[in-house]
Amino acid sequence: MAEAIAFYVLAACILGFAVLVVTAKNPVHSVVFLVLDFLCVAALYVTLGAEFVAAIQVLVYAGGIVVLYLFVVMLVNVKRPPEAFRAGGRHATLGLALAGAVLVEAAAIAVWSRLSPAAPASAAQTLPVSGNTEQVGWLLYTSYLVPFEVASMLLLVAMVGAIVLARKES
Amino acid sequence: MITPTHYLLLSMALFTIGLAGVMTRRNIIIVFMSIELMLNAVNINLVAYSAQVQNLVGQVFAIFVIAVAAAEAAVGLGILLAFYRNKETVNIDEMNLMKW
Amino acid sequence: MSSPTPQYGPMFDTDELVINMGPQHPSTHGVLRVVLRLDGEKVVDADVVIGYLHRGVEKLSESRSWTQIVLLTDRLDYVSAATSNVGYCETVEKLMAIEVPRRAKYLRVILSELQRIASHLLWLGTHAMDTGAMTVFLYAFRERELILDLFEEYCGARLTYNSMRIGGLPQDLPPSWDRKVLEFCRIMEGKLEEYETLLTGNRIWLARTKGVGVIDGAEALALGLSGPPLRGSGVRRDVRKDEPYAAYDEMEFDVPLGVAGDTFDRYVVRMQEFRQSIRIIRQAMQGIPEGPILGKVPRLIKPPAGEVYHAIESPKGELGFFIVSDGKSTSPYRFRVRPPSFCNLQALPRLVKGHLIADVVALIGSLDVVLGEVDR
Amino acid sequence: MVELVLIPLLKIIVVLNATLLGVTYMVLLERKVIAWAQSRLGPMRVGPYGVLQPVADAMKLMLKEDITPARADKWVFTLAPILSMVPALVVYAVIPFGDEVHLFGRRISLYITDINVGLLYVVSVTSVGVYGIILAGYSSNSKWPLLASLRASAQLISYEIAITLTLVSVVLMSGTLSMVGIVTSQASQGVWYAFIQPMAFVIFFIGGLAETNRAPFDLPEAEQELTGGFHTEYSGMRFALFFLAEYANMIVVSSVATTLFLGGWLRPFPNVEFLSFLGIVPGWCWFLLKSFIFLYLFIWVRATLPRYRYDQLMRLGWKVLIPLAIANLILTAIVKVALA
Repeated sequence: MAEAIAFYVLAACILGFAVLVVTAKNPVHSVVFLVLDFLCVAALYVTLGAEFVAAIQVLVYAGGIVVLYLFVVMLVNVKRPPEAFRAGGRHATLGLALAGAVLVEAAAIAVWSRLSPAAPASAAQTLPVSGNTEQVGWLLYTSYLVPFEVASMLLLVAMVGAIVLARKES
Repeated sequence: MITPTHYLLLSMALFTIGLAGVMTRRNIIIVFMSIELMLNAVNINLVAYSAQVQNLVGQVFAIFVIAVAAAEAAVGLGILLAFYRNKETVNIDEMNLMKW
Repeated sequence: MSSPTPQYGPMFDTDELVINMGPQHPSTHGVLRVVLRLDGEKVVDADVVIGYLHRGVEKLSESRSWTQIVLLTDRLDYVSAATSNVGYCETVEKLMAIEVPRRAKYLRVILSELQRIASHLLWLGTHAMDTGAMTVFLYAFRERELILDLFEEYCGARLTYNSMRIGGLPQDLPPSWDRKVLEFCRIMEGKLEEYETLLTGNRIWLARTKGVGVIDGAEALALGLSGPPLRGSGVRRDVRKDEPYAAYDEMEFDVPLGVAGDTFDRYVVRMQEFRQSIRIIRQAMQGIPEGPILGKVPRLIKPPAGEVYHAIESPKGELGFFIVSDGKSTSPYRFRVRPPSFCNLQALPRLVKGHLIADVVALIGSLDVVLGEVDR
Repeated sequence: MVELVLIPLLKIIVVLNATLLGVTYMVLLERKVIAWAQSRLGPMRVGPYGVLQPVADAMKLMLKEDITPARADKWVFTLAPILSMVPALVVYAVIPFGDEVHLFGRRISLYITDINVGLLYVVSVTSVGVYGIILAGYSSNSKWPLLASLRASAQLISYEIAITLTLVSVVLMSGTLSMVGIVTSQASQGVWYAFIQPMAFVIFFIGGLAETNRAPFDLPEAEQELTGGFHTEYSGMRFALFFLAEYANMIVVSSVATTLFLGGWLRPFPNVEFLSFLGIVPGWCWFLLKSFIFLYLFIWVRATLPRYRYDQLMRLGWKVLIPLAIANLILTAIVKVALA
């Protein structure tokens, strides 16, 4: 019961904020809604028992990436928001049609998967540690060590790339 | 009772909203943000199924997605700033040159 | 941000931010206004706008009697009224060729140097406050209070003293005043150590002042700087030494000089001047002669026709008075002040260029301007 | 029902009220301590020795006109102080003020909750606080606050890295992210982490000063430079929220430092039998005492030091603190592995 209430409230918030992100005229408002949206998603993770991912979601997404967005919006939005020039959206019809098609497709998959349920959940994984953080960490540093290192390389490259791109040519 | 299907529907709706944003908005920063929404939709799925099947691999992948999103945001916004400096616009329709 | 009307105006200046510092700003020391053009935090250009405290002292003086003008000079550099009084009175004495008694000269030296300490204390407090060290501010005001008490005992006023007369001084020293002055000198020496402990060796203070607003001697002279900002750049120029007035020719003191010409050197120069001022006060107290305090002055002051320029070393720099008398009227024909704050302030745009906003306030503090004197 | 809802609710009420009271008295404490440092008396008019000053301040701020500047982004302008206040208060959920006490026949733990990712929770929630500052600067439609908010966000983000790195070295020592777990591991290892992680402790303290915008890192609020900072255009209750958030953050930083480095509610030298008579003093008193020492340090530093310049602040953060924190982390890891 409590789970259902939490889910529906959070789902409503997530979708509502997402719509506001996409429709807000002022990009700064979009960013604010995006933060709120991410916080709600983090709360959803908590209800799913994924505390570590929730904390990372808040720390990296809400506290890091979106701040970056806010900075860029404030830097480039000073004079000329693009939507102020031409009424209506870009490819409005095409875009919404495509989005609708994806929705239908995904819904079809969902319905189909419900009709023929997937294999029953495998037995719970047994890891030598307990606690969500420890378990995620264990997996990251054992089975998924190579992807982990690749991800860190990716971040390093992205960092260098961003600095090179954003630097003013002197 | 909240089943994974509920989460799937939620994530689907979120993905669709993000997609609509990508397709219809003209401000490239909002387009970027819509992509973040779509990535989050994926993450919700991963985490929900990870909880369902009692296997933490889903959460591990969610973390990878977040890492990739961070990298994407950094590089994407870097490109955007460089672009803005040259063209003085963030309108995605005006970004129609392969080089200048 | 979502402006309904499209604007296609010039969009290439978005990097620079024009920002208005003052006239209502906590660290422009009054009503100075500086229009800053910023690139991020860096100052590209600065435009100093003055005149918010203009009271027309110079024009006003042309319709006041010669004695009344002493009151107006109080209000030039209002934190250093006594030196302005000395400067004006000596100018008129020079014009009228009045011989001032030696005792009056000595007293002028003592009052001037006390005033210099008070003015420098105010500078020290506000300068430190501008860089965020707020305790120094209150310590400096604590000691300034002692000087104000001394002045109050001497002439009854705490800010605008009206403490000089043409030809000498209005009154002799109150009883046991000299003992209090010496006691103050003793206290002050100890307190100087306190300030230096808080600032001179402080890493943050050094980082904030060293290499900030460097100006070399030649350029400082070209810009017309005087006083501690000039001496901070290593130019030996002190009116007290070069063109001694009052009894300064009988005093023994050093002129502290800076080397690099940065904010820190200007700070060091002023800190040394505290000690030199104390030294001068002690000498003057020791050697003060007996005698009258007011020379032979006609009842109606009416200087002969002619013009005169006389400069003194005020705490801020070279304070000059240029007076033209037509020999007939009882007020000056033309009265003009060469205010050190005004001349020093014009170095500000040159000094702040390329520095950060935080340095702008440090540099305004380091030039030690008083807007009453700038705008007159 | 009592266990699940009533007791946590009561705890939340107590902690929130105590925090807000502590914050208001923190302001008075700061004014008094700085006044003593500057040979003044500080507030003396309201109540004996000015002890009722916070009440008067609160009244004043509530009754003041709440001004919204013309052409401000009203919606964001209102949201910003809330966004800066809420994270500052939410963090208190995981701070362990003490061990368990027996009250009315129940064992009541002196913390609202103890979660598996406690420390990560603290870091992530405080990282959201930066939005309040950025949005305040943006929405005021004024140049000085904008400048200040850009300064503030750059500062907060930079110093967050150094702080988080020091926290990681503490976690290496304790082996848990739970705040209670960190305290108990200090008890079982018999030493406060301040003694085996002195570098992390110092970096945390410096970073904490910067994170809470305190002197000598108070650039975002440098009155002498920016005429007030990101909250220049705020007045009345909305200004009060920023003000409270800053002091609430100070208490958060002191509490976290106490928990992580000074053994939380443990008495000094928890393993020395000889000093067991110190156990008479309840744990929460030790906690408050240690936090208070930290808060006093904050004020003392403010009374003593000038302010850094923006570029110097960034240099200190990136070129000194972060490398030191990384070095400390690597050293800790090596020593830990070598000993294991």
